[in-house]
Amino acid sequence: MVVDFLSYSLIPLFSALAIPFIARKNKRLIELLSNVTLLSGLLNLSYILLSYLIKNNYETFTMDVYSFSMIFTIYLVGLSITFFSTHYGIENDTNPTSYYPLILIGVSAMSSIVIAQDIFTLYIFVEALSVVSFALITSDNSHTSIEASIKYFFLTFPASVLIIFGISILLLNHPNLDFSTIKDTSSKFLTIIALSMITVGFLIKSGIVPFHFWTPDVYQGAYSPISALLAGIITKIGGVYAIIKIGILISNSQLNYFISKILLLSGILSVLIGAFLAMIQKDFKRMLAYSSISQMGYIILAVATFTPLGIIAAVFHLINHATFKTVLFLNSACVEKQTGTTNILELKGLEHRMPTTAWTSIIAMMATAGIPPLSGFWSKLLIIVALWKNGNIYYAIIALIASIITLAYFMILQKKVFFGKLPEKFDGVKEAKFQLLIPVVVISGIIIFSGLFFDRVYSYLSRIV
Amino acid sequence: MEKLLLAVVIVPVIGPFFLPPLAQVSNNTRNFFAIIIAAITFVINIFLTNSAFLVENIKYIIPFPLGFELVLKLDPLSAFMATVSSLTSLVIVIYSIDYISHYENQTEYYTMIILFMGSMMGLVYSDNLVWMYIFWEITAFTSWRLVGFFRSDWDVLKANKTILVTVFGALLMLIGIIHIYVNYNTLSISQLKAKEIQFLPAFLILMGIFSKSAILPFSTWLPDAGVAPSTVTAFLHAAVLVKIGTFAYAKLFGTTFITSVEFNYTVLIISALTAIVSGGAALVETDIKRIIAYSTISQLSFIFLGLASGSKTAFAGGLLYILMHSIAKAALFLCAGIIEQKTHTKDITKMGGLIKTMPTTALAFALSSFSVMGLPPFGGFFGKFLVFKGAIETNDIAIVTLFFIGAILTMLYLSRLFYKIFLGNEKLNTPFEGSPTMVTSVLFLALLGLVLGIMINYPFTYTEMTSQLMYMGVK
Amino acid sequence: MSIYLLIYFLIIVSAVLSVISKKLINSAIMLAVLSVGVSLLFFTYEAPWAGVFELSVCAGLITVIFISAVSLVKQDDEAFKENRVKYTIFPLILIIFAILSSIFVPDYFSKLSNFSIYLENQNEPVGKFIWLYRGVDIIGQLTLLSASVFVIKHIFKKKKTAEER
Amino acid sequence: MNEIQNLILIPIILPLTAGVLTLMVRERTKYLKEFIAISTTLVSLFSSLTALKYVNSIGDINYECDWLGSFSLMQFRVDQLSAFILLSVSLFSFLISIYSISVKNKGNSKIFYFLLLLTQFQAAGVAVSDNLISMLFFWESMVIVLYLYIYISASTNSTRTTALKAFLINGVSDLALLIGIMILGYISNTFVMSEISKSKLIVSGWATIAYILLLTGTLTKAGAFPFHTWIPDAALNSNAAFMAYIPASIDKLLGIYFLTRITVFLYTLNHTMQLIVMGVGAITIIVAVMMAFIQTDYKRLLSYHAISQTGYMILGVGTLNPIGIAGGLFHMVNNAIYKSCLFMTSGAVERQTDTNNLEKLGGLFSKMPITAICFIISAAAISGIPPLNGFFSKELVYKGSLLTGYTIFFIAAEIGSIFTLASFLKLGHTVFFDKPSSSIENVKEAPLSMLIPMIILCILCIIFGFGAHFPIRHFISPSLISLGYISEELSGFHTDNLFLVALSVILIALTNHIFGYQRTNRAYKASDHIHHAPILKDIYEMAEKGYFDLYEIFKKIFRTFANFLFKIDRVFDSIIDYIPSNSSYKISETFSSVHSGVYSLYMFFIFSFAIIFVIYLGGIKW
Repeated sequence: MVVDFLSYSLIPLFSALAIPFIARKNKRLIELLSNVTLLSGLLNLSYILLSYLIKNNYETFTMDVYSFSMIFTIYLVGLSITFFSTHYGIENDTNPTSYYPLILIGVSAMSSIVIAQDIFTLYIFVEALSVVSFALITSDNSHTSIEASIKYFFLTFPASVLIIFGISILLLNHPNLDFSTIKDTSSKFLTIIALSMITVGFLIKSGIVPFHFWTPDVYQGAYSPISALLAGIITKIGGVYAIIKIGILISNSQLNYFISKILLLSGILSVLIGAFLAMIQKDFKRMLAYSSISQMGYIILAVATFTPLGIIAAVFHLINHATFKTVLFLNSACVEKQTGTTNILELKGLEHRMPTTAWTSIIAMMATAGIPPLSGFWSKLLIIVALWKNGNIYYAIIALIASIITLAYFMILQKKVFFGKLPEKFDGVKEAKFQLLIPVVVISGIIIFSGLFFDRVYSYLSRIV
Repeated sequence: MEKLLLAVVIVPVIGPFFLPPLAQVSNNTRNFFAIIIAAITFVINIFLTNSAFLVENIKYIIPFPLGFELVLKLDPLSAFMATVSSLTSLVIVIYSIDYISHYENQTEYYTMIILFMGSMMGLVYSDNLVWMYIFWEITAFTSWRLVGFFRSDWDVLKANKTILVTVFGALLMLIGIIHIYVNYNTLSISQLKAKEIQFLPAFLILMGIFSKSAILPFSTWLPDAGVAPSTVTAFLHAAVLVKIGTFAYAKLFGTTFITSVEFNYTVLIISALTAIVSGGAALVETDIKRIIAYSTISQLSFIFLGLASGSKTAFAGGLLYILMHSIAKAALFLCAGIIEQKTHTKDITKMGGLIKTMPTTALAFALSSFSVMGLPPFGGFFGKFLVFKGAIETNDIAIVTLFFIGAILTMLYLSRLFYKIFLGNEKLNTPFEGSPTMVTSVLFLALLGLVLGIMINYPFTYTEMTSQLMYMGVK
Repeated sequence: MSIYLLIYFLIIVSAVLSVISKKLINSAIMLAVLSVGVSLLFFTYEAPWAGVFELSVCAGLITVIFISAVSLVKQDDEAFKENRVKYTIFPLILIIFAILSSIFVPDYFSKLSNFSIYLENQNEPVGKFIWLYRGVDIIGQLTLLSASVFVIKHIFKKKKTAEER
Repeated sequence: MNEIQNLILIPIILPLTAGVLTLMVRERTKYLKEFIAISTTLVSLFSSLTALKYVNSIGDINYECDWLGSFSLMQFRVDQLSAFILLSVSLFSFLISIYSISVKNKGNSKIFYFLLLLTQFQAAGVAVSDNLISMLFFWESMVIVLYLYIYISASTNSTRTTALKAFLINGVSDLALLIGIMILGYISNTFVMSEISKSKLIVSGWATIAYILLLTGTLTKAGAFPFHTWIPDAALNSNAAFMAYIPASIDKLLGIYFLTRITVFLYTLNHTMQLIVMGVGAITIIVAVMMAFIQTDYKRLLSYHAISQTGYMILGVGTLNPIGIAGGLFHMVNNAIYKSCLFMTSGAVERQTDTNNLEKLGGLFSKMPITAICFIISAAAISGIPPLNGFFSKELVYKGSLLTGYTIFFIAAEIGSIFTLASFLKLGHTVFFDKPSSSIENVKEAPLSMLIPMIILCILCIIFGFGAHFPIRHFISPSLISLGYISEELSGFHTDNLFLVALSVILIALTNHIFGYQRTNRAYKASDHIHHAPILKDIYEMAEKGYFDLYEIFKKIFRTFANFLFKIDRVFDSIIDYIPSNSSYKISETFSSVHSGVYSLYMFFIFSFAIIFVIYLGGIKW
């Protein structure tokens, strides 16, 4: 099990360690090394994945689908961030010899989280991940980013406390912390209280209402590519992944009633509050941050059903959200690079100057708002159906209606940023250079195609449970 | 035949994405290609319409999990609707070539308009509720781009209003669809045939339909969307977009589910109120396109009257009304386009005496208004007539009265519009006739209305056979 | 019993201080103290590697990073000053938490003693246990260390540049 | 049988094709259009004559063809009444097409003839349709023709307004007719009149509504009070040919035809309904004639008379007894004859003198003798001077209304004829005998093409007068039979006391005129003593201002109504637009007030919620 994926977590780690020794002087070499590392991993993964997707039969597919798709997503986002950063001109802001290794270590930590077979290992890598991201947030030495990183650490610290406490309680009646053993005896009181603590801890980590307070400030303040990395993958792997894992574990125990109540509540709250708050934001990235809160809410809602369909929907929406949120944050980074601001009150009429950015952002937004036939529509539909079939009809209806608010704030964003008449001060603005657009375009393509070929995707994901 | 069925959806859905590259070659190539796509769609639809009654149960299935499979199914109703919309779309696209030629975003315009047509085809032929919903949303998206064609803040605001209102309705509809999905455990329309449906999901789907075809309380996005270029308004408000709602009603509550009497009565009352409210608004407004848009709303409520009144003849009348109204109203909007382009204003108080300078447009306008008013021998007469038959068969004096007032209002505002624009006193602007292509297309539509009225036998027989064959009736 | 109460008291006080203290550095230190207290609790309850990891990760590494970061922003600490008086209701909540936990935890003590017995039956030293069953954690430690190395590098490099400015 | 069917198709199909043909003809060609029109109408006249003969001798002619799928056929059925109407329609279109050769202000003559032929086509269609739907089809399509007819006669704004007025009044009433017909078909499961008449409807429930709606439609078509108001305006703003053709003859024929159909053929009226119909007739007579009496414009005066004569017909039909109905029908055709003749004279005078204003006209007898004679004859006929046709038809109407036992209607009719005579004395005196004003020297007689139809019509007046039994026997009684009455002896020259009444009426009118003439030595002021009478004066002023005009009233009502509806629409707009956006904005504001960026506050939230969650999950449930 572990050996299937161990290489995916070790190779980036080693290349990260190698960088200072073999390439401390040569920036190009650093970029090359990190990109090649991730690219090779991604090619490997996508070769496996596509070979099965195209055949559309999975007899010979022995690996754990959930971990596999997670690692695929990690590598996808990670690669797009590194590739983006190589052409984003980070050397003006920060020090590449530590920037790229940190990203690589983050990738490896995330992969290890995904392949972790017991909850304690998972915890360690989560901590490692948070350390890495703490450092990465401050990459450009700006005031906001440092404040963001400090907020990040202070506000996610209780999570570590809760998780470690929960783990220590788990240790009482489980000699080893393998998920499988927890699954067997997951009805004892202490197990329940421990799992609930761990769940709450991961809720904090994944920035769900009412633990969402760190998210907007961090995403807004963080260094632009890094906020894409954070929103795109880190908070999901560091938070929601574990919740889904636990969801899979305890899907048939008396605990899931209470936990699902909590999850449903916080999920629906995140959906609503995130959407409502996103509507009045004046900053591109901050609006995206709130929107990702509300999307996380959808994932949590799906997990809360604890039904196979719900888990599938959650994983699918997790992947989708990773893709389109990455696209949007990279778009915002492009806009910031070209115009020097992300304040949507100043921006206007960029659609003819930055057509690719405009259209990719439209695709990603429509996917987020669940406009068919993009991928987001299917995952949302699955979530709603799962909720409905699970009996939580009102949650389903609220979640569905909330996506009109999603659409609304994206409409506002489009109107403010891309439509209208171009002000004089942006006369010189041109489209970002095409290397910066490659990741965006590729991921948009993935969004579209995973929507169009939903049947394949579903028959692949349906092997999770 | 199955291949044709697939082609009629695939061609206009995939086709538009070749337009941007072709625009790099030259604009004419792009326009030509756009027209070709529309024409092909129309021709295929003609074939399908011919064979709709002859061949039984033509299907094309693309498998999807969880009962979401995409099933294209040919039935008379769909073929009828598809032919009507593709015909008007074809005329509108041809008209656009001159109309749109001096604006920005032309490529996007053609792409979107063809894509819209394609998704309309998909919506019409799809036999699965969720795919109906999918194409429904695609039309919402394209209409958002099209309404916001002029990129000023005001336009985009209205475009956002359009998409938000319609999508909100669509979400309500999705709730209804999921309700059905969970209850009957299928989404295939042909499997849901002759099932009884509870009030709640029916009402939710109805909300979606109303929001799309601008019945109260969702009506006002339609006049507001009049900021778009006239081809777009003709396309959305007259020919295709608002007809989606009526089609969905006919398809779901006319020919699939057995609805309850209360439900039909709700529909009738709401649409009756819509008829008079929008009629009154049209009598007050002074913006030519807003007036025509309001008149669209009131005519739509007449269509709903025909579809919901629960008699086969009235149902056929409603379908006939859809055809006639699409043609006439498209002609009206396109005339408005010519006038707006030439006089550079939309305010009818600034116009007057245009009949001297643009007689052909005036003729087309007059003929189409007669058709909308429902005067013989124009096609609109038969529609209105049969629809009123339905109104009386509901045996409810209130509905008859309301729709009577609605019809009077129609006559009033249209004659007022015509009088103010073409007669009245000469105002400062003395424009010339529009370009040949544009004038020809409007005249074609206007005369088509007349010809269809004189040869009423063919369209009416078709719609009547359709309703005889498919209409489910009321519980 | 008194030692437990002592540790509880330590934890509560440090938590409160960490929240309401005026200076970031103090709250960082207080957090460290808090986690030290927690790990002490673990040790006293003979859950050694829970304690070890709590100490290493929370108290050790994270505090290092805290202090480094805080030292970065020290110069413009005044930038965000708030009035923290209104948060003095924290102690109440925490005390409630303490009381509630002292309701549930005794049960936990008894379990704990059983578990320590179970450990003696295996009569293996803790280290061996780790190396046998917890191989993956080595990667974890490795990752953590390398991460911390790069983090320090990342931040202190910037601290220099910040001072040059 | 088959050729007979084609026979009744001729008056319908032929004018249509010919009309389309005239559109092809170039405008410059001389007399080609006129020739086409005259020959067409002549042919259809003969064919309808033959049809009438056939119907009277052998029986009804039926014809069917596919039309509305399986829902309804295009069904024609010519019984005696229809044949009679068909005949008169073709007759008048023939005469008008001759007459309008030399009418000046008929606008584009190509379009004029096209419309004329089209009107005949539609009128014939209405007359012969047995299926209510096909009848409605023809009937309602006349609105457009009417509109264009008025529209082309002049390009002034007043003409356009009048055209619009006529269009709207007729259009709306046709909607009423449409709904009435729908209800009729709904309650009696068929749209075929002959089917419905097998079991006549009684006035109750839906049927009442249907009857009222149908009545509205027919009355509007016939131009009865209160739906008459477009006719006087049209008289001012359009040409004499139009006035003579549509309001004077065709509309009357069709309106009264269908009134008879519904009142006698389809329904058995109850008492109240009958009173309503007769009341409308009486009011129409009085009001219109009072208005006519004071007019100072030739055509406008005639138009008011056209309205008041309608009153007689409605009254006659409303009596529901064979005599009255016979009177109504007979009066219908008579009125058509002399009224179109009068309009023709007005047209001739207008053509020669370029004015219709009585103040300018005078002493034309010497200059236009034939016109004058035609005028005198037809005026005498309309005023019911024995032994002209008008006299007999009025006699029958009087008798019918007396038979119903309501003397009030009889008296109203008599008053009506007093003022009719008086106003025509005034008119004739002014135009033909009074001293000429300076403007109209050297006026010549009207051209032949105008005189021929006038003369023909005058001859008809006289024939139908002296030989009143002939039309009654050949046209009226068969119609009555087809309506289901046994025919009785109603011809001839009554020497009962009604005759004396008629004479006294004539005397009163004469004295009144002489009195008026003595007061002011001008003939066109002969009505002033009534016009400026104390109370009447104000009423007249208000009427001239159009306070009693139903159209104006409804225009006001609908304007306010529309404004109200617009308000409602705005309310809905705010419901879907402003309210959601503002409320959601408020909600967002409230939420965002918590997110102050103070991280110890955040810390507080996180801690407290974490504790709550854990306690809930782990603790509370035991």
